[in-house]
Amino acid sequence: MTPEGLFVAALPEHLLLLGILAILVIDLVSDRPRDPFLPALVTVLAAAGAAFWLHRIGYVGAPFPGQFSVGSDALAAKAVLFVLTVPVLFLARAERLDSRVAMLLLASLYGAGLMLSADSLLMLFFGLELLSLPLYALVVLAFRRPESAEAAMKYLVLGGVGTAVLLMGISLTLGSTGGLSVEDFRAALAADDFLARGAVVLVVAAFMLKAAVVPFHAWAPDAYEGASVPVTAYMATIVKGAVILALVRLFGDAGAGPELLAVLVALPLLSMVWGNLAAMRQQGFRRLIAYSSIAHAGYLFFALLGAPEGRFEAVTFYVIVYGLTNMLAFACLPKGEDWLRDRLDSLKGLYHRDPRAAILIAVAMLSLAGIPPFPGFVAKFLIFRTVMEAGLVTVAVVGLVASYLGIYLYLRVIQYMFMSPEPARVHTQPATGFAATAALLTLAAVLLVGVFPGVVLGWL
Amino acid sequence: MDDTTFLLALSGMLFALGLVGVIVRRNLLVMLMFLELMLNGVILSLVVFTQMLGAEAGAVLVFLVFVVAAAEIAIAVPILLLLVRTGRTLDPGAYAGLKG
Amino acid sequence: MSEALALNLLLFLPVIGGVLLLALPERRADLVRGLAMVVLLAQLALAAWLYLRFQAGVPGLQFETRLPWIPAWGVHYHIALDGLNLLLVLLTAFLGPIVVAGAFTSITKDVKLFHGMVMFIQFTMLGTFLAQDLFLFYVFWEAMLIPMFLMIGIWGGERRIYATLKFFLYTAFGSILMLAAIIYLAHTVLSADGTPSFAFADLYELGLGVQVQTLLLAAFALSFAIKVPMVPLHTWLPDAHVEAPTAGSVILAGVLLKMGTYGFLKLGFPLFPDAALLATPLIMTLAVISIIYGAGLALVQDDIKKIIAYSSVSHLGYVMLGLVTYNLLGVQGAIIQMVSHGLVAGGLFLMVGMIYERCHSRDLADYGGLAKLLPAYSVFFMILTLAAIGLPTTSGFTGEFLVLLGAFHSAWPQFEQGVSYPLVLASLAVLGIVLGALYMLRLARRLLFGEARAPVAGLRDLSLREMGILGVLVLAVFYIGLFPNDFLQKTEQAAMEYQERILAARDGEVER
Amino acid sequence: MNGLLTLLVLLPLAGFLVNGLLGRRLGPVFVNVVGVGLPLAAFGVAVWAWRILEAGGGEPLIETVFTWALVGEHVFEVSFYLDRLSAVMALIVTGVGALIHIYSIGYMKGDESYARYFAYLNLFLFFMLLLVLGRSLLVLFVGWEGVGLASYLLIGFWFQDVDKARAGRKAFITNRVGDAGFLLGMFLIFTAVGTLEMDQINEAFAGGLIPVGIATAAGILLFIGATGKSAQIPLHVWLPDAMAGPTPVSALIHAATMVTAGVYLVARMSGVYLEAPAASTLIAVIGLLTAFLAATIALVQTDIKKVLAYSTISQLGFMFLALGVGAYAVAVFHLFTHAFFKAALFLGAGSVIHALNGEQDIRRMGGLSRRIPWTSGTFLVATAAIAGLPPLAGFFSKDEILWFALASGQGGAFWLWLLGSVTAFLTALYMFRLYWLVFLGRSRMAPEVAEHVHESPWPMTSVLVVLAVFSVIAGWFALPQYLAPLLPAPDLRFDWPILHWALIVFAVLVAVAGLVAAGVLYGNGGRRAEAIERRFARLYRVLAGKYYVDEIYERLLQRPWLWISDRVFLRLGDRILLDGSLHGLAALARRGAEVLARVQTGSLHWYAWMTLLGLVAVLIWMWRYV
Repeated sequence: MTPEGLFVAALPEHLLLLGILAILVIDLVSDRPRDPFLPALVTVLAAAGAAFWLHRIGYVGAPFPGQFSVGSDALAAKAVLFVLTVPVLFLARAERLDSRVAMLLLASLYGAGLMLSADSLLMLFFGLELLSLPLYALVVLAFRRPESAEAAMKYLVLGGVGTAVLLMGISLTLGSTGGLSVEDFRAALAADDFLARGAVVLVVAAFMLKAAVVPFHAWAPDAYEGASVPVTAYMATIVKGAVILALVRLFGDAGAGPELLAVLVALPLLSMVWGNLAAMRQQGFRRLIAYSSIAHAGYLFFALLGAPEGRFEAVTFYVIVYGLTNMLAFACLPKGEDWLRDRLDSLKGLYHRDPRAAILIAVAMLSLAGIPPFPGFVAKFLIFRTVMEAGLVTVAVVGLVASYLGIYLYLRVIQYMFMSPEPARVHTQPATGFAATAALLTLAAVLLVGVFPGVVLGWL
Repeated sequence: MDDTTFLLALSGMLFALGLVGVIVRRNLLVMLMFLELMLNGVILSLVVFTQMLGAEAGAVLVFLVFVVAAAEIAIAVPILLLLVRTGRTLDPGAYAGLKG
Repeated sequence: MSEALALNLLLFLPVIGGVLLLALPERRADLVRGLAMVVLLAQLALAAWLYLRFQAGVPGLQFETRLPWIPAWGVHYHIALDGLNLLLVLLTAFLGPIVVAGAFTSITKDVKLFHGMVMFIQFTMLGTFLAQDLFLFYVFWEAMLIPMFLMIGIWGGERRIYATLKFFLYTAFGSILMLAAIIYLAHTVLSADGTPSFAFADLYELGLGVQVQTLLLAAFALSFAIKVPMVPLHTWLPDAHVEAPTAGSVILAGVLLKMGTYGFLKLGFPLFPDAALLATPLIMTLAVISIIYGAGLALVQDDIKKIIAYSSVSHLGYVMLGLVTYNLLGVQGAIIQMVSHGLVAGGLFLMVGMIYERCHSRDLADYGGLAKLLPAYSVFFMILTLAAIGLPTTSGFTGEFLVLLGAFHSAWPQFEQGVSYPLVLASLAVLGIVLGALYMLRLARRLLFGEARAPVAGLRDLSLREMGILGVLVLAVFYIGLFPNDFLQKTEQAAMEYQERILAARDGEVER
Repeated sequence: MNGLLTLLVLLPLAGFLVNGLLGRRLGPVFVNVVGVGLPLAAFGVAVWAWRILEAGGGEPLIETVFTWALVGEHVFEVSFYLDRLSAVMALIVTGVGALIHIYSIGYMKGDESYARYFAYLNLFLFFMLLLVLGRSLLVLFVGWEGVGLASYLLIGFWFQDVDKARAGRKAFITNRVGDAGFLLGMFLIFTAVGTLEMDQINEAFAGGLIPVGIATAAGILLFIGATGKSAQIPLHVWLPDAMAGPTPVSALIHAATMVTAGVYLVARMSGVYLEAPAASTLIAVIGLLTAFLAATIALVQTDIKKVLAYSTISQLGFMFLALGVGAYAVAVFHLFTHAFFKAALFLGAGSVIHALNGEQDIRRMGGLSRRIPWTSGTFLVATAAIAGLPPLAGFFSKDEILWFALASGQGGAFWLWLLGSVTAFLTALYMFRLYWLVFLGRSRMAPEVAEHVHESPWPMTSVLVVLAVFSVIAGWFALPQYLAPLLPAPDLRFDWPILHWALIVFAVLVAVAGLVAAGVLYGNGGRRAEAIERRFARLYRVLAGKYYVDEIYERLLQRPWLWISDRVFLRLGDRILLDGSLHGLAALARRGAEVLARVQTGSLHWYAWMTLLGLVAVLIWMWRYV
C-alpha cells in the first residue's frame, strides 16, 4: 500500500477530518464563539468535490485490503451524500449553527463515508456507530425544547438495541463462516445453516432499525419530532440513505435466499402501508415526514429485491431525489417558534402569505408522492422496475398500490397551503436568508433531476 | 452438550435477557445496564467464536465493542441528566410526550 | 417555420406563458388575463395552422420530434401528430382561449395562479395527446392531475375539498395500476430485443401472449375507464363537475375526459389487440350501460351541473361503443363524438357558469322561463341542448350517427352468424337517443320554459363577450354537424390503422 | 336548371335566419315580407321545378350539393331528388305552407314573439323540404328530425305555460322513439344494401337480392319511425297534446304536412315494402286500427282542436291502410286531399277560436254560422270533404282507399274494408257533430264572449276560401294515375267494375248516414246524444279517457324509468354501492390511521416490545425449517 493510495483513496474522509480539526482549533483559539458555517461548508464541498473527482477519474483503490476500499459506486454514493449535506448546513445556519453541531455533523458524515467503503463487518460496524453516536447528541442539541431529550433518549436506547442486534448478527456471521469480511457475509447469505440464517437476518434487522422499517421504526417519529429541523432533515435523508447504501454494498452481487427474501418483501411492504396510513392523521410536519420516511424506507429496501447490478443505481437515484425533495420542503417551512412552524396548521393559507414557498413545498410533496413530472416519479419508477425485472411482478404491483396510499397525505399538505383559509393570527414569517438559499439550491437540483433524469442516471 | 454450545447458549440468553430487561425495567439507568448486558452476550459469543475458529478479527471486534459501549454510555449519561433535570424521574414511562 | 418546430412550440407555449405570468404583479389581473389570452390564442393559431398542414391519407406520424430523454431506458421526448390526436389537439387549443375568456369575470381570487393552472393544464393535456412515447405519455397523463386538483380545490364550490380529493385519488388509483403495467411493459421490451424502447410504434409490435395482454389491458383499461368515465367508475365525475369552477368544468368535460377515450384508442386496444377482442363484449356492455345509466341519472338530478355531468357519462358511452366496433364508421364516429362532446358539454358548462355568476344557484327549482328573461342566453342554451341530444345538423348528430351506424354495421354480420349480443347492445344504444332527449329536454323545459322566475331580479342578458364565446362554440358545433368531411378525411388513415391492428389480431385468431 | 332544388330548400332557411336574428329589431312589416315572401317564393320555385320535371317527362332531377361524409368506401352525400312523388309533396308543403303563413299574419297579429313565430315556421318549411327532397335516407332523416324540432318549438311556442312546454317535450320524445326505429331501419338497409340513396335502395330491393327477412325487418323498423311522426298506434299520444301550439301550426304541421311524413316515407320506400308483405300487412292493420280507434275517441272530444287532432290521426290511419295494401299512390292522393281540407278545418277552427277570444270548448259554442259566415261556410265545405260527400276531395281519395282495402292483391281483405267503412261512417258522424255543435243550434257561449264574436280579418278568411276551393277540387286531380309510373297500383284480387260502383254508392250512403246521425243526435241541442252517453257511461268514459293510453304509458314506462333512475341508479347504485364502498374504503383507511397512531404510544417500553416482537418473528421465520 503506497502512502499516496492511503491518502487518495480516503481523500474525502480526510478532508472531513481536516474540517473537524479546523473548526475545533478555531473554536479553541478564539475567545468568542465563531460561526463555523463557512469552514463546514468548505469542508463538505471539498469532500464532495473530492469524491466526485475521484469518481470521474475512475479511481479504484484498496488502502486497507479487506477493510477499506473505494470504487466507482462508493465514491458516487459519498459524493451524493456529502452534497446533500450542503442544504443541511444552510438549514442549520438558518436556525443555530455552533461549532459543536458542525463538528458532530461532520463526524457523523465521516462515519457514513467509512460505512460506504467498508469491506468488512468490522469496519461497517465502526462506520455505523460513528454515524449514529453523533446523532444522539445532535438530537438533544435542540434542547430549547424538553422533548428533545426525550427524543434523544428513545433514539439512544433503541439505537443501542440496534447496535447490539447488529453485533449479534456479526458475531453469528463470524461463527458461521469464520470471518468478518463482506464476502463472508455473502457466503452466509447463501448458506443454509442455523447460524448463518440467524446472522443475516439479525444484520438485516439492525439495518432496518437504523433505517426505520416497521416494526423497528418506533423511534423514528418521536426522534424526528424532537429534533430540530436540520437534524430531522439530516436523519431522514442522509442517514437513511447511508444505511441503505451500505446494506447494498454489503449485499454486493449476492441475492437473498427465499426466507430472507420473504422478510425483505414483507417488512418493507408493511412499512409502506404503515407509514403512509399513520402519516395521514399527523398534525406536525416533522412527524409527518417521519412517517413518510418510514414508507420511503420501505421503497428503498425494495431495491434490494432487484438484480445486483441495478440496486445501487436505483437506491442512489432514489436517495438523491428523496433527499433533495425533503430538503426542499424543510427549507421552505416558514420561520417562527419551533413548535409553531412545525404545526401543519401554520401552513394553512401559506400560498397567500408566501406563494413561492407554498409552490415549492407543493413540488416537494408531489415529488415525494411520486407524481410526475417531478423526479420522485422517476425514482419510484426505477425502484419498481428493478423489482419487476427480478420477476417479482406481484410484489411490485402490491408495492405500487401501497405507495398509492401515500398520495393522500401529501395532498393534504397542499390542501392546507392552497385551499384552507388563513388562520386568524399568523405567527410565522416567510423563510429568508440561508433557508431561502437552501431552497433555491435544492430547487435547482430538483429541476435538473426532474427535467433531465437521464443525465443523472447516466452519471451513476 | 459440549462447552461451546453451552457458552453460545449462554451468550444468547444473556443477549435475550438484556433485551427483555430493557423492555421490563422501569428505570432508565437499569435499562442502560441491560443494554450493556446485551453487548456482553455479544462479546461472549464473539470470544467463543474466536476461540473456536481462531479468527482474530473477532478479538479486534471485542475491543471495538468495548469502545463503542463506553461511547454510548458517555453520550447516554448527559442525555439522562438533561431528562432528569426537566422530568425529575428516571422512569421512562414519564417521558411519553412524543406520541401519535 | 417547420411544422415539427411549430408542434413543439404549440406544446411549450403554455409553459412559456406560465413563466411570463409569474413575472407579472399579482394585482394586475387584467394584464394576467390579457397575457393568458394572447398566449392561448397564439396556440390556437398554431394548432389551426398545423391542422391545415396536416396531410390526409399519409400513414404514420407527422411533424415528428424525437430526442433522447432518459437514454438508459430508451425513453424519448417524442411528440408527433397523427389522425388520432389531431382533432383533440385542435379541440384543446380551441377551448383554451374560451376557458380564459369565460373566466374573465368569474375568477377574481388568485387570478395569477388560476391562469398559471390553465396553462399547466393546457400543457399537460396537449402533452398527453401528442406523446408518442409511453413514458412521456404517462408523465403528462399523471401530471395533469396536479393543476386540476388545485383548480377544483381552490376555486371550487362548498364541497370542493371532498370533490377534488375524490377526483385525484380516484384517477390516481387507476394510474398506479397503469404504471405497474407500463413498468412491466418496459421490462418486457428490454428483454425482448435488447434495445429498450417506450415508443408506441415499437410497443404495437410486441406480440405478447393473450394472458399477459389481458392483465395489462385490464390495468390500462381501469385507468382509462376511470377517466372516461365508464359506469361503474364514474362517481368522481359529478362531484368534480359540481364543485369545479366553470373553467374547470369546461376543461374537464371538454378535454380531460377525452384523455380516457383517447387512451383506449391510441394505447389500450391497439397495444393489446387480442385482449381487446376478448374484452369487447364487456366493454361494449359497459358502454351501453353507461349510456343508459348516465341518462337515467341525469333525469333525476336537480343540480344543473350534475345533469350535464351525467350526460357526459352517457355521451362518452357512445364514444366507447364506437371504439369497440372496430370498423371505420364507428371509430371515425367516436373521434367526432369526442370533439363534439367537448364543444357541447364545454359550452353547456360555460352557460351554467354564466347563469350561476348571475344568480348563484344551480338548482333547477330556482329557475323557470329564462327564455323570457334572457332571450339570447336561451337561444344558445337551446342550440347546445339540441346538439347534446344529437339533432341533425349539429355535431352531436354526426358523432352519434356514425357511431351507431358503425355499431350496427359490425353487429349485423355477427347476428347473422348467431351472435346476437352486439345487435341487442347496438339497438339499446339507439334507444339511448330517446333517453338523451328525455333528460336534456327536461332541463331545457325547467330552465327556459314555464313561468319566468329566477333567484335574482333584473338579470342582464348575455354580454358581448359571452355572446362571442358562445357564438364561436356554436359555429363550431354546426360546422362539424354540417361539414364533417374535412375532419373525417384527416383522421381516416389513423382510424384505419387502428382498425387494422385489431382486426389483424382477429384474423390471427381465426388462423390459430 | 342546376341549383334550383337547393334554392328551393334554402329560401325558407334564409327566412329563418333573417327573422330569427334580426326580426325582433326590424318590426312586423319586415317580418311579414321575409316570413311570408320567402315561402311564396319557394312555392314559385317549386312550381318551376315541377314544370322542369314535367318537361323532362317525369325523369327525376338530381342535385348533389356536397359530400357530408366520406368514410372508407361509404359515401354520405347531401343531394336532392325530385320526382313526381317529391314534387307533389313539395308543392303541398310550399303551397299549403305559404297559405298558412299568410293566414298567420292575421292570426298572430300583435303577439310579442311575432318574429320568432315566423322564424320557426320558416325553419319548419326548410326541414320539411329537406325531408321531401332528400335523395338519401340520411337527408330525409335530417329533415325528419328537423321538423320534429320545429314542431317542438312551435308546440311550446307560448312557453310560459308549463303545459304547453310539456306538450312540446312529449311530442319530441315520442317522435324520438319512432326515430330510434327509423335509425335502426336505416342502419339495417345500409348494412344490407351499402347505400342510403333511396332510389338505389328501391332498385336493390326490387332486384330481389335482399332476403325477405331483412326487407321485413327494415320495413317494420322504418314503419316504427313513421308511427312516431304520423301519430299511429302506439305512438299517437303526442298529437292531441300538440294542439297546444298556435292553431296555424296545428294546421300546417300537425295536419297537412309534417304528420304525413310517415306516409311519404313508406311510399318513398315502396320498393322495400313490396318485398315485405308481412310488414305491409302490419302497416295496414295498424293503420286501420288507428283510424278506427281515433275516430271513436273523436266522437266524444269537447275541444275543437282535439276533435280535429283525432280526426287527423284517423285520416292518417286511412293513408297507412292504403299503404299497407300496396296502394301507395292512393295513400299519397289521400294525403294530398287531406292536406287541403284538414288545413281548412284547422284554420277554420283557428278562426273560431280567434273569434271567441281563445275559447276552444265546443260545449260553449253553438250558433256561430251567422256570426262568422265565411268561417262557417268554408268549414262546412271542408267537413263535407272529409266526411266523403261527393264530389268533394275526400270522397275520391277515401273511396279509392276502401276499394283497395277490399280488392288489392297485396293484402286486401273484407274485414279491412268493413272496418274502414265503419270508420268512414264515424268520420262523418264526429265531423258533423262538430259542425253542429259549433255553428248550428243555439248559442251556449258566455255572454261576454258572445258580444265580441267577430269575423276574422281578410288574410285569414281569404286563405280559408282558397283552401275550401281546393277541398272541393283536389279530388279531381287524378293523382294515382299521375304517380302510376312511380307507384303503380297493386294488382287486384278481382276486377269487377260493378262491385267498385256498388262500393262507391255504399260509401256515399255511409257518409250521408253519418251526416244524418249527427243531425239526429246533436240537432236538438245534443239531448239525444247525452242520453246515449248516460246509457253507455262506461264506454263513454273509456272513449273520453282516450283508452287511457297516456295513463298506461305513464304507469308502464315513465314511472318505472323514473323509479329505476332514482332508486336503483342514484340511490342504490351511485350512493350506496359505488360511493358507499368508496367511502367505506376511505373510512377504513382513516380507521387504520387512527389505530396506527394509537400504537405509537410514546412509551419506550412498548417500542422495545415492538422491536423484540419483530426480531422474534423474523428469527422464527428464518429458523422454521432448520
